[in-house]
Amino acid sequence: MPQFIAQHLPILQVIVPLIAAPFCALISVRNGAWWLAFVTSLVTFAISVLLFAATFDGEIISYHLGGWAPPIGIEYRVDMLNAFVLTIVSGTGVLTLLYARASVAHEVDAKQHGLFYTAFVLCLTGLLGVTITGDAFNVFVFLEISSLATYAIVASGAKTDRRALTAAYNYLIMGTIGATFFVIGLGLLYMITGTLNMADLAQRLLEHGDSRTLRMGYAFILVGLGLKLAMFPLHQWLPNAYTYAPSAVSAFLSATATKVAIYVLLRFLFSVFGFSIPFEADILFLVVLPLALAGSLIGAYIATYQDNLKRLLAYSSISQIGAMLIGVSMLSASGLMAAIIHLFNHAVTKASLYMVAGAYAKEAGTVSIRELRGVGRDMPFTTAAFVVGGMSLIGIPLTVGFISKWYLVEAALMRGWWPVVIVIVVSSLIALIYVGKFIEAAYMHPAPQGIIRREAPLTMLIPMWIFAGLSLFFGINSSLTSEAAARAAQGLVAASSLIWQ
Amino acid sequence: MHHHLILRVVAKLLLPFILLYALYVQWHGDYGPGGGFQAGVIFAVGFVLYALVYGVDELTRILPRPVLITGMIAGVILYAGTGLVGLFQGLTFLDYNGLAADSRHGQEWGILLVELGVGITVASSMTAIFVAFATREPDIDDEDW
Amino acid sequence: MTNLVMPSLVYFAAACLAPLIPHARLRAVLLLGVPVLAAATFFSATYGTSHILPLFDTHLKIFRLDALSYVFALVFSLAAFLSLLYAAHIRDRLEQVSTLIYAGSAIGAVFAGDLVTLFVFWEGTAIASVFLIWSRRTEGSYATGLRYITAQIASGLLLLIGIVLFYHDTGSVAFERMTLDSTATWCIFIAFGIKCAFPLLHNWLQDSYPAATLTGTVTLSAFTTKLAVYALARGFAGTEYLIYIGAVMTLFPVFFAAIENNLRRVLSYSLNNQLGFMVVGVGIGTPLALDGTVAHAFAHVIYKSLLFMSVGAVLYRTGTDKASELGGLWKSMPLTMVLCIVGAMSISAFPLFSGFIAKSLIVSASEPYLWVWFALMIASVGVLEHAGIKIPFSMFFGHRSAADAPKVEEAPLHMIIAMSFAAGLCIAIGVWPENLYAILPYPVDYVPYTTAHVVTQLQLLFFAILAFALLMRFGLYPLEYRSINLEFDWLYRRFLPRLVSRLAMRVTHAWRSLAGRTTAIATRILSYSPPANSASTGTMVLWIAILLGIVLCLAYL
Amino acid sequence: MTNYITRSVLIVLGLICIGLAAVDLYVARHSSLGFDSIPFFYCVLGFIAYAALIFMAKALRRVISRPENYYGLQAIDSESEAKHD
Repeated sequence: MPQFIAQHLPILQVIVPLIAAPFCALISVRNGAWWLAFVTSLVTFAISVLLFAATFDGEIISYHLGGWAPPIGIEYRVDMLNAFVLTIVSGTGVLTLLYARASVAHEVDAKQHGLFYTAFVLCLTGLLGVTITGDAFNVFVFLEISSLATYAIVASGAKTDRRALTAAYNYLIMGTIGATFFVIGLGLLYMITGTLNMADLAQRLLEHGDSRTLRMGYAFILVGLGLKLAMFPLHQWLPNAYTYAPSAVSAFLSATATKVAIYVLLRFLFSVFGFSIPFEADILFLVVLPLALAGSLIGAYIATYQDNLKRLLAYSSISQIGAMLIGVSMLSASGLMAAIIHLFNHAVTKASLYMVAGAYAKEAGTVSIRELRGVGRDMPFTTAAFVVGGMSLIGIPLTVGFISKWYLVEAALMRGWWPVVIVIVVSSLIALIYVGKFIEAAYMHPAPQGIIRREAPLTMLIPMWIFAGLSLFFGINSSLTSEAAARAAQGLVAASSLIWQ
Repeated sequence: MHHHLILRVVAKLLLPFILLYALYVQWHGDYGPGGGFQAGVIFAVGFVLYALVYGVDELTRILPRPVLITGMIAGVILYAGTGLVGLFQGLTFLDYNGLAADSRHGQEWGILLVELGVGITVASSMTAIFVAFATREPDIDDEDW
Repeated sequence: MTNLVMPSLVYFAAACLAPLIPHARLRAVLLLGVPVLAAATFFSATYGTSHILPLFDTHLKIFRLDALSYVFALVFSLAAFLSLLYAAHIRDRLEQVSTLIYAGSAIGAVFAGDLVTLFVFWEGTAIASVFLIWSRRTEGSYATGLRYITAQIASGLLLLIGIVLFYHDTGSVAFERMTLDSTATWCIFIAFGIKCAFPLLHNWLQDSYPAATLTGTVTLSAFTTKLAVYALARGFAGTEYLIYIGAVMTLFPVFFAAIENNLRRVLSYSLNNQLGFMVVGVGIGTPLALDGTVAHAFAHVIYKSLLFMSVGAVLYRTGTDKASELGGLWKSMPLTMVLCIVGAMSISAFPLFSGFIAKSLIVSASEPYLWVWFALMIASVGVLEHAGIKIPFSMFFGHRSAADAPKVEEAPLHMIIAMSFAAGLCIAIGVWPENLYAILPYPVDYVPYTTAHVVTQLQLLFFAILAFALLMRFGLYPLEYRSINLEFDWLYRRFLPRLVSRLAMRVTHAWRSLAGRTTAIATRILSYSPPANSASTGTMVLWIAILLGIVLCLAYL
Repeated sequence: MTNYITRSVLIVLGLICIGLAAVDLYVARHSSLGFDSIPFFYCVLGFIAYAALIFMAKALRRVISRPENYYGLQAIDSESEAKHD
């Protein structure tokens, strides 16, 4: 690898898709936009993998934009945690784009394809930027880039269902409020410290000690990010957005958008605030933990009532996000590790499940569970992928879901939190119900009369099964993911001032 | 199209000044209040005023959709391209020192170009959003309300 | 790592490939090779062979071959072969695949050298087996299947919790003998207990086995419960509680079986009673008792399959398995009758049949526990009553003469072959017990055929039959009529649902009136109307405000 | 005809039982229990246990017997029988 590229990997990670995005809109050749987007995502994935490899043994890469050293200039900072999330995001990008070709052709008007892929790549850019940057304000900027692009691609589902427009509009309102809260919080922190570089912020906040302003800043950032990551009860934008967006978009967003928001939350909680004052930890116990527990139960419970498969998956996501937040609220290295590994595992699982839903939407013309009766016979490979993903959602051994649950339960036991263990178990039991409900409909019932359904095309099956395969592979051999998650968690704990560990 | 004579005349008179002011904000952005964002919006305001008075069709005649899209894209590319120059000179991204022989001049050039990119993108985006709303076919015809 | 192929993998591979064979007959024939092939992989392997798989930060022993696992794996292979042979007329791919996965999981679980592997296969048996019930494809079987899978998954979850705790306590997941001294081992114990149908945890068995397809019941009867007995024998041998649990298990099903109308449910009660003998053996835990448990499990799998097969054959021909609707079939199904009686004599422990040489070991071992011994004797009489007499009598003789009985054909050839094979094994084991004794975990120096033993056993059995004959003669023997009997499951099938629905109704009522009043007041005061769409931006923003408010309040505290 | 068969079966059974009881007088038992060496112990046990069991079961049935459709029409016991393949 040429020295030049190696040196500039962090900026290339963001700049490659940023530059490619506008060209997607320019290309008028048939499928040209898709090709460009796909090649771009491949390049970004390659870059993330290189970054992942470079940081795997604990090295931290720091890149100074414009040659201005931090804390004055903007710094891109890659450690194990970022690199892990970057890989998830860009990897999902590659596979969803591969999938999108057939799916989007079905769900989005042909003349909008150029703009659709532009927005898609911009969204990718934003998510990668949020993850890679070490500058707090830069996080906000990229968050907005990704969010604005997201509103557009969610709205592009309007061809099949006009409700996509309302969903996108609600998402826009909520996303904007979330981002505003986040930036208000940042402003308060800037008032105290006069700096925006995260490492510098952490240092100065530690020196500053407790104050009302700091508490306000913490509150605004927590609630703002809680909205972005769909923490219960701030999740209400999510079900509609994921239901009415084109399936490729649902798959991409469910695997990346909320995960990146959780990453930002982790980064701010541990690296910036660092629990230097008891208030920060108290809020986590008093507010976030109960909400996470409630979310993981209620999300799953609501999911059992859904007939729309995509909406079912959306509520399941809310439940799983609750599980991640439970891991975060434990404030221990093992809990964090459980949250981080679940972040990856859930991304893989949910992406495959949404791809399955998309395949149904394309081939069966519906995602209603009632109308999908007997689909297991007509679309065996697609439905089998759902079974794999569903097992992972429940947490059956040999799937990644089990690995997550295992670490989560173990972390809760280490803390001696029995009720939490029960909640985790109960929410998996409820997951059994909603997954079982679909599997039962797909396999045990005869198909409705006069319906012709064919198996999905290979370009959809391959990415779907790559994700399903990953959720099996890492369910059997989890050494890579658990090692990466453990190192990322240790990095975060080391950066914070958690003293009771 | 011959109503509002006064409005039409005043608008035509004002337009050059609005655009000139936008340019002023644009070029002074690097060492005074202003910059690409603000300038872009003021630029767009000029076009919006034009469309309000003379009709959207008139605006789309002088600024067709492809031009607006190209404007947005060109702005982004100008911005990112300026940043990339530093990269290819062996510096980091957005490092303008190499843009001129003197690093001070280099920084000035860099800011100017980047702000120009921002300005173009913002101006064309704002105009495009206005056009998109204004030319939207209503779901229900006016007579059917 | 040796080059031994895991037997369970043979089943799983077959389960993947089998549906691809288009021709039903060919598929059925090829499937018969699967148990043989799988058994061949471990049949002549040396004890002590094991496979290690690294996972997490520990090592899993996914395969362990010793005397105990060998016997169980052998009999499971036999049972799988018999079930597949008996089900050769089946075209339903779902049922075939689930049979294969079920058998494979059971064998995999028997070979599991650690708790995690055990758990995986444990759940495998649960999930695969429920499809044998659902394959009947009626609403009733679906509901029953749900109850069944709930019990099975509950067992799996308890096992999982136990394993996590156990790992937490000891840092090891090896599956060795445990003592009941911590929450972890209690969880594991109860998990095993659910699958073993301990008293009050037993209902899933009698509820679900009669609900499966007629071939599915044969398969179900062989694996799940015997897997639990294996797990108890491996993990909790010598635990004293088990003796008393087992004694109760042998006794109470006897009464229910005597008055049950559904013959497959009678056999399910009988199965529960037989498990009681094995549990007593595990609880006593001496080498003799453990040998007895293993031998009894071995013999039991075969004769219980035989009995289920004969009831299945009758069900196949007549369309019913209810005693009140049957009778007088001896003329139309003579072969089935003979084979059924062989099974009945085996389970009743007539000398020269397999039950005799297996049960005697446990009964002899229980002599130090007087009351337990007594319970076992009474239970033996009970076994004779419901499995030895009632099953063959009500199907082939009973209250109808041959002239009244429906004219049906003899059972199909493959069923006859499967039953004859099982019957042959029953007799062979009974006549030549030393072959079975040779593969038991501990050396056996027990001689079943002493004059005294044979005579006392015959006295017990024949006087009981005499009692039956006299009761019958004087019309005191309970006649069967169409009915069901309440059981412990009444609690969760009738009582709790009613209770909950009543409570829910009350709560809803109270809530409605409260909410109605509050809304009325709120509307009047604030002229506030609740948003029509629950997910409107207004509601969402309200939530944000509430949440931010709470956090800020906490900040000011 | 049927009566004849029934009667002869009863007679044969009675003869077998008498024979077995007679053998009891000649067989020495060496079990560790002791009390089972009482003459005719197993004969009496078998007979009484069986009779007691039947009567107790009949009493139990009075309490727990219910019509087949007790759990509704969609339970296994009340479904039609013809569903088997």
